[in-house]
Amino acid sequence: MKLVPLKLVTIIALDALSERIIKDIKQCGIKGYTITHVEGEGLQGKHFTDWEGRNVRIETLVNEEVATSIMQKLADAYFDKYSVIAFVSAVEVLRREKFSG
Amino acid sequence: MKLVPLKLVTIIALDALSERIIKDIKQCGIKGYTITHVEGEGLQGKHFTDWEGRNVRIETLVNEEVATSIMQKLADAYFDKYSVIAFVSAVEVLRREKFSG
Amino acid sequence: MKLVPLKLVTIIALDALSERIIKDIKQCGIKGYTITHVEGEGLQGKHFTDWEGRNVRIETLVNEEVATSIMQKLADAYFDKYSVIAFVSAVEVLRREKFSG
Amino acid sequence: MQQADIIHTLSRSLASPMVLAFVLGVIATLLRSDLKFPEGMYMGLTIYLLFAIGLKGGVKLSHTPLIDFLLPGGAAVIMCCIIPVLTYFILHHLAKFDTVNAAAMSAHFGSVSAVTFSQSITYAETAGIAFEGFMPALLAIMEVPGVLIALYIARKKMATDNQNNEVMRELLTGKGIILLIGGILIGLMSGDQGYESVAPLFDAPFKGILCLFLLEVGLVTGRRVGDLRKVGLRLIAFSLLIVGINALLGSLVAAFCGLSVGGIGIFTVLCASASYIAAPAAIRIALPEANPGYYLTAALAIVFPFNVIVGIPLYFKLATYIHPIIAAL
Amino acid sequence: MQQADIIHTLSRSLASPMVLAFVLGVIATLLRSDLKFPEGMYMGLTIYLLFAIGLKGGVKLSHTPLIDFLLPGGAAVIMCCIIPVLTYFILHHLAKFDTVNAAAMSAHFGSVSAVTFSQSITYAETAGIAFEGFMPALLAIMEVPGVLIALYIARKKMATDNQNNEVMRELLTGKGIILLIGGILIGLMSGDQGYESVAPLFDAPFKGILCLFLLEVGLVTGRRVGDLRKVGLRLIAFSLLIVGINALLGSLVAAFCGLSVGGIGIFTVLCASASYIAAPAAIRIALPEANPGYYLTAALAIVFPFNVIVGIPLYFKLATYIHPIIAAL
Amino acid sequence: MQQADIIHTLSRSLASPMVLAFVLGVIATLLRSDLKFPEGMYMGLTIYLLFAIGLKGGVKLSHTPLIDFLLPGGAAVIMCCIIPVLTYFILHHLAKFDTVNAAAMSAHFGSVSAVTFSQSITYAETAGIAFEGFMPALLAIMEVPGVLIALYIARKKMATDNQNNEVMRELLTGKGIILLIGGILIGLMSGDQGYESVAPLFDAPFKGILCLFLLEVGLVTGRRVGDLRKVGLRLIAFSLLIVGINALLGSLVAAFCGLSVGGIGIFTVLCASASYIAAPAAIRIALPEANPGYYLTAALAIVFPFNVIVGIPLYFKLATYIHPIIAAL
Ligand SMILES: Nc1ncnc2c1ncn2[C@@H]1O[C@H](COP(=O)(O)O)[C@@H](O)[C@H]1O
Ligand SMILES: Nc1ncnc2c1ncn2[C@@H]1O[C@H](COP(=O)(O)O)[C@@H](O)[C@H]1O
Ligand SMILES: Nc1ncnc2c1ncn2[C@@H]1O[C@H](COP(=O)(O)O)[C@@H](O)[C@H]1O
Ligand code: NA
Ligand code: NA
Ligand code: NA
Repeated sequence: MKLVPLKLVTIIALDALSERIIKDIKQCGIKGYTITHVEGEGLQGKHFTDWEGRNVRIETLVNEEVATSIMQKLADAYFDKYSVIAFVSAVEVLRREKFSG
Repeated sequence: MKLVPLKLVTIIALDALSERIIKDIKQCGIKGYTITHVEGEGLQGKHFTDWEGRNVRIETLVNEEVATSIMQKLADAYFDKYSVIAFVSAVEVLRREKFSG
Repeated sequence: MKLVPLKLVTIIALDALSERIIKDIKQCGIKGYTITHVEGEGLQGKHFTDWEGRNVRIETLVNEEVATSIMQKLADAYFDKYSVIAFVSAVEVLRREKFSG
Repeated sequence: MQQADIIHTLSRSLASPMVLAFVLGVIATLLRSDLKFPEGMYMGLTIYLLFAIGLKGGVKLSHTPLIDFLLPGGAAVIMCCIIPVLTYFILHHLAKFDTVNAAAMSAHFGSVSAVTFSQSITYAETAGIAFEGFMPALLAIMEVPGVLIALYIARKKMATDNQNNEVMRELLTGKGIILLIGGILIGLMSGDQGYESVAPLFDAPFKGILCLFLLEVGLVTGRRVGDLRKVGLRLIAFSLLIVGINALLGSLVAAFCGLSVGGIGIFTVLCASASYIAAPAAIRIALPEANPGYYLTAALAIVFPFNVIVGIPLYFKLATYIHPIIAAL
Repeated sequence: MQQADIIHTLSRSLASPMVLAFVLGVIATLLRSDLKFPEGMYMGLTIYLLFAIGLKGGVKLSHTPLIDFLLPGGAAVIMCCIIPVLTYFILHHLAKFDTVNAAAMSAHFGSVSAVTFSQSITYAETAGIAFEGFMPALLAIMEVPGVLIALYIARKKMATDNQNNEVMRELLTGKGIILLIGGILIGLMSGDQGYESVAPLFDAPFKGILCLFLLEVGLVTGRRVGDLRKVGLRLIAFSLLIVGINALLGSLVAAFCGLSVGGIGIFTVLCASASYIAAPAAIRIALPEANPGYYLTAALAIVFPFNVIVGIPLYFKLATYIHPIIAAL
Repeated sequence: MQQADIIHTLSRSLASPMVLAFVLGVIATLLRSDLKFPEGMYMGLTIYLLFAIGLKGGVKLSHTPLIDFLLPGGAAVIMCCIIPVLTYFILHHLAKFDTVNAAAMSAHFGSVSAVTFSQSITYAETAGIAFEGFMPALLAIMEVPGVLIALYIARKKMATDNQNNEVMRELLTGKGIILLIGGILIGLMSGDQGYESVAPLFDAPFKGILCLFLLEVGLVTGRRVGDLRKVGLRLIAFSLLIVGINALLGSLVAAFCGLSVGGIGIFTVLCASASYIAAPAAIRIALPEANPGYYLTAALAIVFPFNVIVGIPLYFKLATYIHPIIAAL
């Protein structure tokens, strides 16, 4: 058994944007993702009801290349306009081939 | 595009403590945070119903200084008395200025 | 105050497997864990209703040894058969003794 | 005597379980209680309310000759075009809010609040005031156009490059619209017999659910009350001014359309109410740079409580005065 | 005339709020609406429906002499053994699906859909067709055996080493079974007086809750419609073929057991329906290598809408023809 | 004959859908079923129950002359002061639990269980036993003082520096209290007419919701049953001893206050019940070092099932014996 390094990209965004973002990051070549429903407060203030929609956290395990291309995509298409934040962290996995092409 | 290093502080605590903790960490200078509702088991055992309140995970992206001051604050005001755990991880972001003053 | 390094093991799996997995990782010597209800898409496609069960993310702070033994256990008992992914990340905590024996 | 009459009306309205539940929610938050509804309950109750309003409206509509509906329906659309323009003018030119925030607030004033509407229906039913059956259809009609007009204003002024069609689609397929219009169509198609089979869920407990929902809205509003101090008197004063103008305008238009006293009252409620269900979701995506501290606070913490506690009884009173006058013309 | 009769039956069924709510849900998804039920609501409504079906069934069962129940009960078990074998044969040998996917789908066809069952009860009640009180007990009986048979087939063919007992326990203590059987036992033990005290929750609003639930199922189904294109005509055609065969077989067996017209109709629904509540959960764990793109799509996006929209009225019509013929033998 | 009478009473109580639903929940967990209520449902049902109890109680209270309420109200407060002291003495000095755990458990025994109360109301209504309308007000009164007394004991003994005022505020604005007292006030203010408008939600389905809730409590209790083995016979024996003493004391006090048979029964239930809604939340924050394995297990896995299954019918039986004796004095 050998743990190999990989990247975890985490995106936090409005619920209403999640489908659009997933479509975009699928094009960057991800093989899967995990969504969590979260609440948040940032520059835009808090949400107050779940009808308005809360935030989602989208996480995806990818290789470094794909991570970079996702961050680029988000910077181009979302950061200026929308409440979206994203960060990359280093993790270790088994079965690297499951997550990166 | 250049990814720059930053810290992610994650706090797991009783739901009932979350407002108090957020007030405290706001004083440490955070610019935003994200909350997730979670369940947990630790020394204090599991919760059984959501009326008693579950746990929350509070995450905030900050620079190293703020991270240290948050950990200090938690150690002083919570760790001895309450079911609170916290950890710091290294991440990379774009737009560093959004997260640290 | 001194932050010390530790490992965070994150497991994402079918809700229906969570009790089995927790039993298994308890045997590896964890002292606590946190569960989040998540949704995901991977090779097995998305779930569609919460009756079928969604995914859970199980997180546990452990020392490196325990982290390795958890990953080994998962590789042996789950990876081939079930929709389970896991990864290890490096974090820093106070009170190391709370998390690792 | 007239004044005593109004006070009596107000106090009777205040003593309804719905209004009291709302007040309880606000008080609980101000006392920093840990009362909080579980995630999803707000959404679940909203789905119920909108779908139930639609269903019942659809069944009633099935008994209405289309011709009776044309005039009020047209008037509703016209009001939806006038209100946001007027509101934008007041907020931007008189109250000196900047373009994007004035437009965002106009979208909220230009749309309607389904919960305020429900409460007015409940008020009328409890007070025994009859009204036209097609009112829920007006609610559905008035949900979207005001938002579109306000976005149009914003865009003209700011020359943004936003994809008009996409916003349009999102508005028209928004969950509120789908539930309301879907409910109306199902009510229309399944008729009395179909409605009877589901009435024990969608009719009988409606007021109770509204009561529970208003408790929750009270909790949410309470958290916004703190914002009132931040936004200051300017927002409060101009919001109430706009509500007053819209109410007056609405009641006149309704009376000219020949609606009954109850119909005038409810039409007035629609015009005077501000959306906090359809509009915020749309504005968040279409005008992300607008500040929710303004539009949500105005719609939820100022206009909504004013209408539910004071406005609704007043509008119905107003209707009883206006109706005979216009009818006599 | 006969054809006009069937069209009339179909159109009346189509105009029920339940069917329309399902269609609304599908349409909303296809329009890419943001309507989504809150997390937990699907589960909550399912718990309600299963428990309510059980309770009511239990009370009715308490009025049934055991002897009347033996023959139909036995027939139900036999059908549960025949259907998955037959289905596996068709899917594997005729439709050329591989072993594991054919077995997984057989498990779904071999089990039953509680929601389709509820809709058939509602249909019968609305149309005034009487039926035997022990029908919900048949639903409970038919939930598990088909899955077991299908798993047995899969295992024989693939020689896997899965722990039989554990799967068996999981199936028999699955939430669906617990709620249904538990409800039936509680209904049996607490009788009419006990049932009356909880009927305002479990009886009166049942159809309304079913309507809301079908709206949600429609939303879920809509998201699966895209999969239909991927799986292709082969899955659609063979699914409908299997439904047809199971329906025919079921109605004949029911008629031979001496059930009433209503009983034959509902028994047919049980045989023709595919589980998307009990079976998927079991298959996910027991046959993780099977593709949900096949079994969920078949059960939810093909068989369920077919039954709810077209099947149920047809099966009851069929029952009115078959009943006198077999009774005359 | 008397014994046969008690057995008959017990068996009738056992056959109620509520008790059976609770038992079903326990059994499901013991069978390791995957039945689990969705997140938020427990909270949602609790909100409903507390608010509904309050509302109904408020309306009934509006018909009660204040004077009738003074004596029982005072008695309730006194019982809340005696019970935790007595309980602490038994648990610490006889059962040898340490200070903090004995105090934490005393808080639970000193407060009351709204669900046990609801079940006793349901029991009385089903059995046709009349009771005073102000009972829910007693429930509200008895929720907090016991917890405060127990915390006071803990603090005296441990000389902790906890902020008394903050704990007090948290207790008095706790969600349970807000819902109960808020509901009572709304019921009082909106009266019969207001209540009628929301009764189809808060009155008619109450027993059904209680049944569903007890199913869920059963699931939770089942998960606690394993803890019974760990905590051992000592906790079980002393818990039941305390329940017995409190019940006896309660029924005597109630009878001396001149309550009816039904009133004595319910007052006894209040005294004998242990809180698992208000107290645990408070203790978790105020005495974080106490072990939930003791207090939750006692309240939920020992006292609650005992009261619901055996206690309630016994207390009402007891009331029928005590009432004439004391009345004759
Ligand atoms: N510093 C931060 N740390 C963690 N989450 C953040 C931070 N800033 C913003 N967020 C999350 O991102 C969402 C949008 O941020 P904003 O656009 O600043 O309102 C917030 O609702 C939070 O969930
Ligand atoms: N080793 C651990 N790993 C992850 N989460 C933990 C760990 N220990 C405790 N927790 C979380 O922290 C909460 C409080 O822990 P405790 O104070 O030990 O009961 C638990 O309910 C868990 O959610
Ligand atoms: N690359 C990935 N990144 C993040 N989560 C993943 C990834 N792949 C799979 N998952 C999660 O693991 C679950 C099971 O994956 P799979 O077995 O591939 O269907 C999915 O439902 C996701 O929640
Ligand atoms: Na308006
Ligand atoms: Na079947
Ligand atoms: Na007590």
